Amino acid sequence: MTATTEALKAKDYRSGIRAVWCPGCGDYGVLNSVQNAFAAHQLPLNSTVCVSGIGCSSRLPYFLKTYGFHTAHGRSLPVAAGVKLSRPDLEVVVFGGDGDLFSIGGGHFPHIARKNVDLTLVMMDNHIYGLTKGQSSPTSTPGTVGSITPYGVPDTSNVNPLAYALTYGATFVAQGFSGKPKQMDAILQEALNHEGFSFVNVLSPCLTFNKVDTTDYFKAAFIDLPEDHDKGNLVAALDRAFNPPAGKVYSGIFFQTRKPTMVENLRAINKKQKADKNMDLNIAVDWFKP
Amino acid sequence: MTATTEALKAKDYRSGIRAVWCPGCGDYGVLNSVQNAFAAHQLPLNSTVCVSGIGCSSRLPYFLKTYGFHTAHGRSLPVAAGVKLSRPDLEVVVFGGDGDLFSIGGGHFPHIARKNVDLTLVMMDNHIYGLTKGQSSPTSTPGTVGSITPYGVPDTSNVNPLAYALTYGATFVAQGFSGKPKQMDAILQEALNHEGFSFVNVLSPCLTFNKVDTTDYFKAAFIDLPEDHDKGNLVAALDRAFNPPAGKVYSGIFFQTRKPTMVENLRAINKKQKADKNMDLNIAVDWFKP
Amino acid sequence: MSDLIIRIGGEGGEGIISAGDMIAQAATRSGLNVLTFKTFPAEIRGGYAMYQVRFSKDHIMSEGSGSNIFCAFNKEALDKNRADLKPGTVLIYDYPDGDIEEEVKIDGVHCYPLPMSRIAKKDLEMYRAKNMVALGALSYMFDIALEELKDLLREKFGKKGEQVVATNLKAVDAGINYMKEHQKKTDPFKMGSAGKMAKDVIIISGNEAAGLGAVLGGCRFFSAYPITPATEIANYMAQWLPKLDGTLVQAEDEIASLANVLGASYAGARAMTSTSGPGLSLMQGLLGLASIAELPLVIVDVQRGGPSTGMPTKHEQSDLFMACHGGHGDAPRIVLSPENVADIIKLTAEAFNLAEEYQMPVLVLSDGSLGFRTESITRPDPASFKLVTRARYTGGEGFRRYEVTPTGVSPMSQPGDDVAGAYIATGLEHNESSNPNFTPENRVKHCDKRFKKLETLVKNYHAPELQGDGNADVGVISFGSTMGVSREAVALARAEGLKVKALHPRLIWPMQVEHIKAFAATCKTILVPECNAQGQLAELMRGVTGINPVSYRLYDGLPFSPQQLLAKIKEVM
Amino acid sequence: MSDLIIRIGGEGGEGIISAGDMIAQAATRSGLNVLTFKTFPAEIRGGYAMYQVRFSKDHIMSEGSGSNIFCAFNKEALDKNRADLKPGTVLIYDYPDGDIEEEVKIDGVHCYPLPMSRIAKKDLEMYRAKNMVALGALSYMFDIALEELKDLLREKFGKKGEQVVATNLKAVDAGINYMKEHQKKTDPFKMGSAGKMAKDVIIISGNEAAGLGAVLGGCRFFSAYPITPATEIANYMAQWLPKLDGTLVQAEDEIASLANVLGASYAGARAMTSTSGPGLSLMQGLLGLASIAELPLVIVDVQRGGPSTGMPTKHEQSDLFMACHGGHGDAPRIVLSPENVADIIKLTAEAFNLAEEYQMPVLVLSDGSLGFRTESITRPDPASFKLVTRARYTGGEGFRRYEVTPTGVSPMSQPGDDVAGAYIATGLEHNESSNPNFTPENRVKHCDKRFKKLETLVKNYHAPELQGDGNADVGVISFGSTMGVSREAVALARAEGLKVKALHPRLIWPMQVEHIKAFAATCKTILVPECNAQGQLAELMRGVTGINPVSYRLYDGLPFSPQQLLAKIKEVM
Ligand SMILES: Cc1ncc(C[n+]2csc(CCOP(=O)(O)OP(=O)(O)O)c2C)c(N)n1
Ligand SMILES: Cc1ncc(C[n+]2csc(CCOP(=O)(O)OP(=O)(O)O)c2C)c(N)n1
Ligand code: SF4
Ligand code: SF4
Ligand SMILES: [Mg+2]
Ligand SMILES: [Mg+2]
Repeated sequence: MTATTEALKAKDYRSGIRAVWCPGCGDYGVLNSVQNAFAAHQLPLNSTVCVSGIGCSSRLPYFLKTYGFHTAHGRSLPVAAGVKLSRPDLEVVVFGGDGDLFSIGGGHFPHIARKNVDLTLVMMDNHIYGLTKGQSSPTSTPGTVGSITPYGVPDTSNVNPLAYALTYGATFVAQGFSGKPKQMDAILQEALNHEGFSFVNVLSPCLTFNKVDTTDYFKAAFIDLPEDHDKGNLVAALDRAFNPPAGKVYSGIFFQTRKPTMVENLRAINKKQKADKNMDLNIAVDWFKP
Repeated sequence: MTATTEALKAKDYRSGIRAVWCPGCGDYGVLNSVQNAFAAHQLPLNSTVCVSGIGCSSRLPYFLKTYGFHTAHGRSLPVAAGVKLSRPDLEVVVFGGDGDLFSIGGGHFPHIARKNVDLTLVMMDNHIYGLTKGQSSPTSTPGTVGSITPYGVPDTSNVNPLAYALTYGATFVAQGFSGKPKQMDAILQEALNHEGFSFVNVLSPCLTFNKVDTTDYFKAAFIDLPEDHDKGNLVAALDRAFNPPAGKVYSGIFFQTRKPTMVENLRAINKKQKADKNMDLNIAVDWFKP
Repeated sequence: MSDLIIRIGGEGGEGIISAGDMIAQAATRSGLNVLTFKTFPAEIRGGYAMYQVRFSKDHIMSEGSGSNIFCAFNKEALDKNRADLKPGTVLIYDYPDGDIEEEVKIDGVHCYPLPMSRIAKKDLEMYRAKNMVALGALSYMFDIALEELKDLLREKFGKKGEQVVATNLKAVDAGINYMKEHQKKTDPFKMGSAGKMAKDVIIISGNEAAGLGAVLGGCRFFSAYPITPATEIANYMAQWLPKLDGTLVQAEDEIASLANVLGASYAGARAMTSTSGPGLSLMQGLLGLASIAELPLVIVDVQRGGPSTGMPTKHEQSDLFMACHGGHGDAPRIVLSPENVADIIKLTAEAFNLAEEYQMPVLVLSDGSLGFRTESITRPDPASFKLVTRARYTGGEGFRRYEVTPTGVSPMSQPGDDVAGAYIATGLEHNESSNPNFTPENRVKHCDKRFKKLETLVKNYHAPELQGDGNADVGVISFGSTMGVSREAVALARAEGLKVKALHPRLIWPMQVEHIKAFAATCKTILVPECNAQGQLAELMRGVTGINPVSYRLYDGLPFSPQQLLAKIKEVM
Repeated sequence: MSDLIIRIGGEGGEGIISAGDMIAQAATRSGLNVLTFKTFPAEIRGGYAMYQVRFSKDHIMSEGSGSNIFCAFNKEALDKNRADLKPGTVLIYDYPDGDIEEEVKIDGVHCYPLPMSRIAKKDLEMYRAKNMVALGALSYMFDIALEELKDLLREKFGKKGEQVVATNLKAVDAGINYMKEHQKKTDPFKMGSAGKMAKDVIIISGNEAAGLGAVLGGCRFFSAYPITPATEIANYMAQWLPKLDGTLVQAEDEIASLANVLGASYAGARAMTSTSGPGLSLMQGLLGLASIAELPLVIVDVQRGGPSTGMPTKHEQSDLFMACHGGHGDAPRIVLSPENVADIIKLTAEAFNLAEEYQMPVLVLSDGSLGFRTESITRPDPASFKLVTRARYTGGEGFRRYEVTPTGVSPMSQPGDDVAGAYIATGLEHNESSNPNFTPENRVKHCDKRFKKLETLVKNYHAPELQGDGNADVGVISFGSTMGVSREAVALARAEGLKVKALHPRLIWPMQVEHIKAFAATCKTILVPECNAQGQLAELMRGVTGINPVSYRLYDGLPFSPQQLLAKIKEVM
């Protein structure tokens, strides 16, 4: 280990592995912003852990120099929770796709969010399953065509990731766009700053398989949240998530609040129980004396 | 089959099997209201299917005379969807507990709701795992004690079933209480009437294991939704779900809207494809001619 | 008298379980060994509940065969047990004025009516004390720990006030007095005291033992989802982990609980989950991830009647196939098989050492019989538990997380180590540096590396315990709680002069092929008794060793009895 | 020349796959048989892609051994295949002006440079046409379906306009002309026409075959979650089911998709899901529910490299243990093993009949080799597919859903039948009326009933196919695509006069023990080749039949080649 006091630059977070995404994939932009945000916070390379599921987006941790865990499809959040709750000293950041986090992994999201587990979750939302070559995802617009939905997605409505996260009790909820790097940098920095569970949905177009929700489409649709948006009001945030102006999508920080985190809650319990790593184990045995 | 034109009474829906719940369990009241609602709609015994997961509450289908499927823990909704989507002629009603539907089964709920699958879901919410003898559930109030949470549930917030269902896109969302049978009868009748996915959360106290959220507690807490509540406004419904008066819980119908159901959506696709049960299968084979 | 089995049966909720627990505890205090066996109703309320205690001055190996004394709290219990009331046994039953309507006469059975309901209701005006009346009668009639029982009552109910203590003592006395006054003892059963209790005895259930074993094995992270019959393990961990500054998570399902454990293990913790069959089925995919990412972790599976929801409260040993071979792909695992409660402590603690040493998932296969039973055992000494920890990265450039080594084991780094140790744990096939790599050569190299660890383990692991020696007509091999039954049956057979042996492996997967073959070479017939329908151990053993055992299967929700097994041994001789 | 193998390799995205598809289709039209083999890169973009076509005038049994002709689109492809360029083979490669920097000379290899990049870029001004240049060259040099290829081009690109057709034809001609002008053919390979295509030929991939088989087997409900390499099955079903007024669901995960299928089956549908290992792992719990609730359903598992995410695009046969024995408890299942694409159609259709007849889950174990390959096969006649439907409740009082019968099979009612047929399907152990019942007698009765169905099946199912006769030195038994390789290797061995036989079972679980034993009795050595690391079939076979085969395992992500297997046969002789 070479002790260095020099500031880490964005590029210092990049591993030697070449990113395997298609040319033009939105995920490149996310990777850049992540490096920028990490550098802004000077996250230590050796005590930051990037966790992901399976999907194009979930390959991101390989391209960073930090520790990481490329888990199984849909399981990034509970794995990350295991890392964080057993090692609160680590900074844990989670990456994944819309299918990974809201389809197969959709059962974990509410619980990690409502427990306010101290994680930063960055979702790369391309409204499609990229890695498996173009099936509709839960965030796909109803009616769009995917390989298993050749006559259009028959679902009445799709997942609204922001509204879901808000309802689940996430204490930081924001939306960015890979085509708006400055704003994304700022949002990711805030998210890393936040104590508790933070969720950042990044619209990150899939050039190869999503011919409907393209970069141009998002470019036209993205507008900033109104200046007077009240970040502390849950119902107002839900309203913004559900009811943007027709044909538009809001970006920015929808909601932020400070609540006890899971780490804090567990610490409080341990403290009350006079937690002692070196407790005499004879006590635990003698509890069974007849 | 004995053809009968006589009206079915509530008791005609009851099977010969003795309900196995503890004396005083809220689930008895739910069973009664279900029988009443079935009778009110004269649901045919032979084409109604009651589906459940695993838990005390999930035993309910045994006590009815209709067809039924007591599935696996957490899997009632996707099994029920399979029944309904393959056989739209059947009336399918789903029963389960707060653990079954929001813990292990929590990954299915959003998708069944947002697809607006034509099911009626009745959840018996006792804020506890009854069958496994008293662990805290996702709807347990933070801080309450359960067998695996002897020092209190460390979660920052708990599941708000109504808000979740609303956010998921359920087209009918209501809350009842086993101690208010009249209102519950009315709600269940409406729910059965509704075309699309309807969710009824019934607060159904567990006498044996939940010593905090008891019948008396709910009796005191339950208040009707204000007369002027707008059932057609999603954000207003969310506001009611999230922000009842301090110490109170609303009962009644929070939200109702008519949207195309999954059965309708799939039918539309089939129609466009000129669906024909007796299609000449040679066509499907010859598609592979070189 | 050195061995006595008392069974109490009645309606769930009548205090059967607490009465049984109490007499077991009192007996332990009096210096006796105890081993209990319970069956619960499937429903929360109502239904038949049964509690059996086996008492002995010697070491107890199993639930035993049938019972000597049956105490019927109601008619249903009597009916269910009538077939077991063999000549020479004793029946105590609630009569008159209970729901048993006639006096019971069974040829050769010593029948003592005891109006426990009436005494409780009328004399004591507290129906709940019925179980104490029965306890008094039992304790008195068979000379079991009467003083200890009264002491225990005083301690137990002390907190609830003098009044409660007095009522309960009165109930016990009422039971004693009724028997004294109305019944003449015609049976020969008399346990007697074993003198003084040894100083280092504890009384503990199999599930608690798994918790204690985990704590002694250094487990400090635990995540689980409730499930019968494993929940008590989580209850124990929940109580103690915070005191040890550990972490406990009640997860949203079993997939999440194993995922939590994987994360904690990656970050360096000794981590565990506990579950039963339905949960273990859900964990199969992530178990494969643990295998390929080479992460140490422990799972205790308390098997129950399957498949699907099956028979949640019943004993079975039908998860063995899944434990060894469940999940997709080729994924090495270690499966341990504890024989009794003391063994659970030992093996659960050992599981952590093996997990750490070989960097893979270790399953401890408990079962309904073991999980629910209580045993008096020698107090384990925490100081005797030595922790083996994973081979650790020690810093420096050029680190490769999955370096191929002669043992298959490579040093692990973890977050917080230096940057050169950083790697991405992954479920993809990877090269030594943990980067995805699917070339044929790399694939074979790393697959072999992972299975090499099993070879190393088999080489290093102690030989399975041998019971008996020389050449034998029958050699018994079994796993889990059936090992205890086998041990007893083989002891009985040998006492009869039969040439019978047994092998008691703790490491059930990977199989210790050489040891099993050597054992088999000394036996004319190998008999494999197990509590499942397919003969899972027999098939696996045939598959791996080529030995062709006689498979003996029981799958009615109950454990084998030693007599049942003895009869089979004689049959195959 | 009756058999030729051409391999094209290059960067994913250079049209390798479409070029391969086209020449396979054209060759089929010219009356040749084809069997293809592809490998994809693990990533979406970039990485090495390979497409191999085997052409023959005779029936093709496997991918074959190595290739005769290799066409390298770039340097990476050349490097990866250099070791396979044996004397006597042909190399066509992009030179000059591609990324291969020097002329290639390999002893004994016929090397033809072809500047495909340059021709496409410079002469045609359309880099994308590179693959067409190569196609023209290949078709011309080895006399494969040149006219059919041009016709196909016209049809394929016709919709895109005259211009596109013209450019592509020009590219093909450019390839032809370059070879004509610059290369002198030194190799002996010349496929030639097979005359006219038989009238009843189709060309279809293994995954499409599973879809077609399902449709022909009466499947009208399908639910799945996308997964490599099984997604194409769902794609096919998605396209056709609506036309047949069936129902298709893209579910939120594999658990949901199997749950959907269970519900549909309960309600009366012939229902199916398709997946690969990671999905099948998640389905284990619900598979047990299907077993105990006795619900017919079909799962096609296209196996890939495991465990965990493993090697998603690679071939493997490592889900056999899980298919037969995954999940908790004792749960009967049927597992079928197709040898080739035609077999997939037949067995997938048959799977529905077996599921209905025996009321249990039937798994069709496809694999990466089968799923991705394309074969020209005899067109299946829909009229020849007879549907067997479940035994149905016919009305009347006293119906018991799980009536114990001599075959184990009991009639099923379904919603919409009369009220007397109503029952609660359940994962709990139950009595004949489907009410929960955990008594020991009931348990044994119903567990036996469920396994009785497997006995009935084994009795009724046709004998496994035998290749060869008399006594043999080596008898080969394998499953899935390895059966095709075995068939070819055994044919080669027999052509050499060796005493070798093979057994090709379609029913892989339950095992047809008597047939296997009878076969083994005629062989000195049984050899079990399979594509997994543990020797899963060998272990199961040993476990169930007691026969001790030689296990031959390949787990590098590739299928066996017939020559590889032939060598092993000789080795164990
Ligand atoms: C259990 C399981 N089921 C299915 C898959 C196949 N699979 C891999 S990634 C993926 C979805 C990818 O979509 P998304 O999460 O949106 O990521 P993207 O590729 O779009 O970034 C699927 C279905 C798998 N790996 N494991
Ligand atoms: C896969 C699996 N995990 C765990 C269980 C154990 N289990 C049965 S019911 C239940 C929870 C019951 O709680 P709830 O759904 O709220 O129903 P209640 O009994 O309170 O009505 C659990 C954890 C199971 N049957 N299957
Ligand atoms: S397939 Fe789509 S999401 Fe995946 S790398 Fe390519 S552009 Fe990105
Ligand atoms: S345990 Fe609770 S939920 Fe279950 S039957 Fe008893 S009172 Fe009802
Ligand atoms: Mg996506
Ligand atoms: Mg509950």
